[in-house]
Amino acid sequence: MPDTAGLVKLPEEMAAALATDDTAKQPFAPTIVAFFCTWCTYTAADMAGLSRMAYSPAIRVVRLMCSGRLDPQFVVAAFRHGADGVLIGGCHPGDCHYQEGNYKALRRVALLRSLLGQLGIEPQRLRLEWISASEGEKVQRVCNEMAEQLRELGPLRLGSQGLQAEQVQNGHQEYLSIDTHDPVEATTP
Amino acid sequence: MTDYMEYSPHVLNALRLGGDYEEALISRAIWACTSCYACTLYCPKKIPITDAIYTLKRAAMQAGVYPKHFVTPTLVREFAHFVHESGRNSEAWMSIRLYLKTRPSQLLRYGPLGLRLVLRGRMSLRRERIHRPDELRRVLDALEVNAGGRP
Amino acid sequence: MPNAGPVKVGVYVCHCGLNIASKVDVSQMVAYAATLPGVSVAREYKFMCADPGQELIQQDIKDGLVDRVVVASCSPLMHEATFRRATSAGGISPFLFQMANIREDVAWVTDDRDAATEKAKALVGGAVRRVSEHESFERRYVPVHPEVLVVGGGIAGIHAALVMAEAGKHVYLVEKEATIGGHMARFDKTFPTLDCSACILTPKMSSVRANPNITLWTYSDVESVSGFSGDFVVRVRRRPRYVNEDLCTGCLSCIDACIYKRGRTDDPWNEGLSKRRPIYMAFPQATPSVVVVDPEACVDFRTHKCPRPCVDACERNAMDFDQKPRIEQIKVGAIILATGFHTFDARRIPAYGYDRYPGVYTSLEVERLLNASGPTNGELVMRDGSHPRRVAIVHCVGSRDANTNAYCSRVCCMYSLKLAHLVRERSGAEVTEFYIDLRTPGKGYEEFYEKIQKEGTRFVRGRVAQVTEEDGALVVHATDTILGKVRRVPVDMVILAVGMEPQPDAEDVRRLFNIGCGAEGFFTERHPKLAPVSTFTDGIFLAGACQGPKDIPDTVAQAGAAAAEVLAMVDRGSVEIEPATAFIDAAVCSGCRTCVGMCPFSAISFDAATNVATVNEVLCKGCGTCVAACPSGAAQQRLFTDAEIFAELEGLLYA
Amino acid sequence: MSYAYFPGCGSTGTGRPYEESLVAVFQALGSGLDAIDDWNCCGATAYPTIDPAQATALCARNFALAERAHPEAKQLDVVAPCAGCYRALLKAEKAMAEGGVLAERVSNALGTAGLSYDGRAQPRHPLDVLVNDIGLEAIAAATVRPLQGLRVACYYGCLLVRPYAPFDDPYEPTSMERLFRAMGAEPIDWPLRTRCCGGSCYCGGPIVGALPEATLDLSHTLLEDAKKRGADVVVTTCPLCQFNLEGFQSQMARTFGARLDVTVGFFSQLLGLALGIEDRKLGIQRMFRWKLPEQSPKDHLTKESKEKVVVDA
Repeated sequence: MPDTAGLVKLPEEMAAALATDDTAKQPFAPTIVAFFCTWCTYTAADMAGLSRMAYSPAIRVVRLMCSGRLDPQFVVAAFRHGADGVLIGGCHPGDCHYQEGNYKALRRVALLRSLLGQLGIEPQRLRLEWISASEGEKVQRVCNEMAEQLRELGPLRLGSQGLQAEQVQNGHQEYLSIDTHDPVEATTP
Repeated sequence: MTDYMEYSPHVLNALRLGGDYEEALISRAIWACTSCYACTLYCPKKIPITDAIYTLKRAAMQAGVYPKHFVTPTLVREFAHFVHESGRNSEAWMSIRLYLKTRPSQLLRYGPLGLRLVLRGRMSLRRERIHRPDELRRVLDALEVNAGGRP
Repeated sequence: MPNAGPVKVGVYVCHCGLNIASKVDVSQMVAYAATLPGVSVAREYKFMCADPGQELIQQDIKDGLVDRVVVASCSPLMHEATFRRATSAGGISPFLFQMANIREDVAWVTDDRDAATEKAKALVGGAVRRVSEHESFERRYVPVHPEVLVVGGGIAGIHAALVMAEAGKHVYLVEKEATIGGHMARFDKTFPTLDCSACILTPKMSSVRANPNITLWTYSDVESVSGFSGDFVVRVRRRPRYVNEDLCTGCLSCIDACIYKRGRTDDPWNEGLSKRRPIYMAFPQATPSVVVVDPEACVDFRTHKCPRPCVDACERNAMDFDQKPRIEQIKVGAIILATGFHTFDARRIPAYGYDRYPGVYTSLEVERLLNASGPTNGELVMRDGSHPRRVAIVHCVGSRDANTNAYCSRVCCMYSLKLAHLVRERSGAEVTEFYIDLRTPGKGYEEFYEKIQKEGTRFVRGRVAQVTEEDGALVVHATDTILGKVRRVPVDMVILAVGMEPQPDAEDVRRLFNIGCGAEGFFTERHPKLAPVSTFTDGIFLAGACQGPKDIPDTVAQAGAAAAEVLAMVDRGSVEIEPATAFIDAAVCSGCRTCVGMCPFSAISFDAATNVATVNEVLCKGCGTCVAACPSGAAQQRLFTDAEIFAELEGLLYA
Repeated sequence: MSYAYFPGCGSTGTGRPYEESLVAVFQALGSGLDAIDDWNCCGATAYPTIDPAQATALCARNFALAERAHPEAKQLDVVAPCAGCYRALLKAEKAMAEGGVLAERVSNALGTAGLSYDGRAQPRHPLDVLVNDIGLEAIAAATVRPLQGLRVACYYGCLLVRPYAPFDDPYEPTSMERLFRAMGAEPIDWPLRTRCCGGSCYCGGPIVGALPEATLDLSHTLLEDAKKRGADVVVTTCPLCQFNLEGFQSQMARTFGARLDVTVGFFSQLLGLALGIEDRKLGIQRMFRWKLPEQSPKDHLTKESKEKVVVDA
């Protein structure tokens, strides 16, 4: 069904009948740390702002020069400090301002995800997206989607041991052991 | 078809933009729409005009503000009634009932044409129905807005 | 390096008029900021970017109240430089500053006021913690190479090159076609003044040729670009034209001598309305005035059996069938991209019948028909040899259409009015314009529209749905939205006012120069209002329609602006290099060399003697990927150290 | 191969010759049509006016029944000959594939009757199947009575290509032209071929359009133009269009003057003739008027023209 809701004003009772039932109170408001590269995704977020594309207040943006700067420890730290999710935004494959930083981010995130899985952190809590400078609308969509998913998933509850420094360091070593010069398929996981 | 509408599709849209929703609701233009989707296809702004007209028709029927001499709302009701009851629509029966309800005089005028169809085996006087109309009814009734069909 | 003594952070929250204040409770934020550890001063002001706002910062620093600055306002992409300057003017390092973006990231994208205030507090918390970790260092500069590259020889590239050459700078002008001039050289008249396009353009073209400060390379492409602002290294590939450019005088006796006395292939200069011979010059005023051999059409390239009368005919011995592509490598300080546009392919709207009905033309084809040096010497003759009596001009073909291009191409209304005038003047035909809206914003434009109306051109307000052929005539179908009626207008000729699109290779060019494109494919300027000719890559500037549809006056104005930006940069003599470069703490480096392979710019070298890696900070562009990879934490990025980012995270999440 | 088949309510009435000819043509080309057991009305263009969810559910039940009959099939083509049904089914299929509130409600409603639609069943129009599955070469090869020189006006009407056109260009469709050219005919250039006939496609309710005078006007414009462009026959893909264009010609004569006397049939009937199927099996005797010009050469394709056909295809 194409969206005709904005096209004609429905009589109130009809509109009420058709409206989705989202009035139920959602007690949990997630917090998402978003690492955005300055050239593409951060600029896109500025664009979203300029176009007044409202999105979930769950998002807290940390600006990096490049998604390739993303140290996996940042993600771990974000979770440890109470983030419910981490979003990483970089340039589309082939568009990196620094040639291939986004590919490096892709590999790091892939590895990190398996590590987080071992710690019982659901894969939906870590998301990588390619968002170009002109895709303000995608920032809005991705942020809202992720906030919604995390709302359903509930708050992050780390096990009693939490994220121990040792595990973090192990993960870091594991990541270093991969050959980052392998060509990797340029897709968003 | 726009020649037969007092408002062409873009005027219907202009009414919306100007906030004159009710004027569009009582127009005969929405009932003249044959839902051929030409406006939707040619619209450079991809406005789903045809579907919007469907919405208008629906709202007009609910509000009971459609032009009374127009056959379309009756046709729509009759059609839905047939389908709801028997799962299929029977051309002949529906035409006859419709003429009796709206324009009995026209029945005589089109009678000969109907007869020609019957003679050529192209109009069945049998009432078509499916084997499990109750099954279909259950599905349709579950979607009745006022019948707890909400998820 | 740890900072001596406790930090004194000043937090300045900007109202940005009502932009921020209407969505964020600024007073509550200020009260909150004052409670954060390390914060010595927290203030609010209506416009922090205005002088009084900046002075607040400077005064607090001078008064010794503050030694770190956090401004919570707009995006750092907007005003980071402004506030760094203010911080520096106060007397401390400009880098002891951090911005919290509570406008684009909060006020403009959050519906709920309470949620917005909470989010803004978190961002300020992050910035305060982060700035406490900042360290001071000096700005660094590199010299600017004084030579300049202009890519594209249309009116934008020509104008920019001339302005800079006249200022004494050496300019390389690279054009992919065999002649400069671009689209403008193919028009007959220009709106709204109706002055002759050639008369105003060709003098500029010959100035390019004559100016000793301009090196003109036509029939050439930029192959690679490396380096950075102030010091780019560019490789240009010069395709063989099989004629020695230095010897050819443009006498054209070779063309007269060619064994093919008539054209063999479609002439793109005339939009395929005429044929081109294997050896040709696009038009009489082509610049440089040098012929070109088309190897696809020249029989000698296939059979090697041509008697080559062209070679005999050339008194200067300029023919050179053995010419090979040549690569030129140059160093330039700045680059202006003026790569122009492409017209919309009318075949993409089959309902308009282009390429099916011979009477349907694009506007560019009609420009050529009306041009005195075009295929019909300026006479309006159709493909079948007839003269049209009734002409329809269809506006917005490939513009303002969600199925093709949603944007307005800006020039079509005006050139359609111009074509209506020219068609009437040349042929006496009756002209009807079919338009959605007539957009005439420009000096003398609305007056021009009125003039055309008075001349007797007809106007129908309605987008054309379809062009059909009935009884040998073309019929234009449109709903007249003023009358609310469908009109079916029979005509002999339909002119499709095709819109402007990015060049088909814009994506490749964009990647080559490492700049951005909008969704529609035009190059993105750094800021739509305040940096309209800059790009996000320092040292690369934009001019003309490669940045978006625009007409000749706007193109020339923008080319002048781009030239001025380049001149300012070159005359300054140096540019600040990216401050956020990486460095390696030799004391911590374990010599594992992970970073060396990581660097995309080969900026890291390894010294076997000391067993440590070092970063060449001039080559480093500041992506930080080596820092993310360093296992020992020896590699760090200025302004993005691990400590700074961890601190920001803590501040963000414990706020 | 055999296709699931959605006959539509018109198949027992005005559309009877359409169904007869289609079944015969598919059989001649080695394909079968298996009607969905206990299929129900698609809802046509009337039901969306009542309720879009119920309209979707009507179609979805047919898909669910088809899928239940073929649990093993990965993808299930449901052939719907009536352009109106085809469009309604397409619309429902898209709405269900899109997900969202409406799709969820419809799925739940189907569930109350023990039905489910998982998206395997997809509507196809027989024209699409003939041109793109069976292929023009196979059809040209099976042609025994070529339509040499026959000037065919291919009428697509509205709903076959609007608003969705999964197998052709919505502005300039060419499938039927290619099909008939492959059989030796000469389709005319006819810009009005996607113009609405005014039938106000309330499937099965032909003589009861909202504005009879408008319907007559639109249909007349179409036929007059086709005739002017030299059409020998108009072929359609929709029972309502066909009836509308064929059944009211005497009334057009009364309203607009001259008698048009245009033969209007189903595309499948003409195709059947070319494949050598006898008239009765194609329901020709059920038509009000059926007059095709004498063809020459009448018999078989010459070697030369057969080659040409393949090239054209």
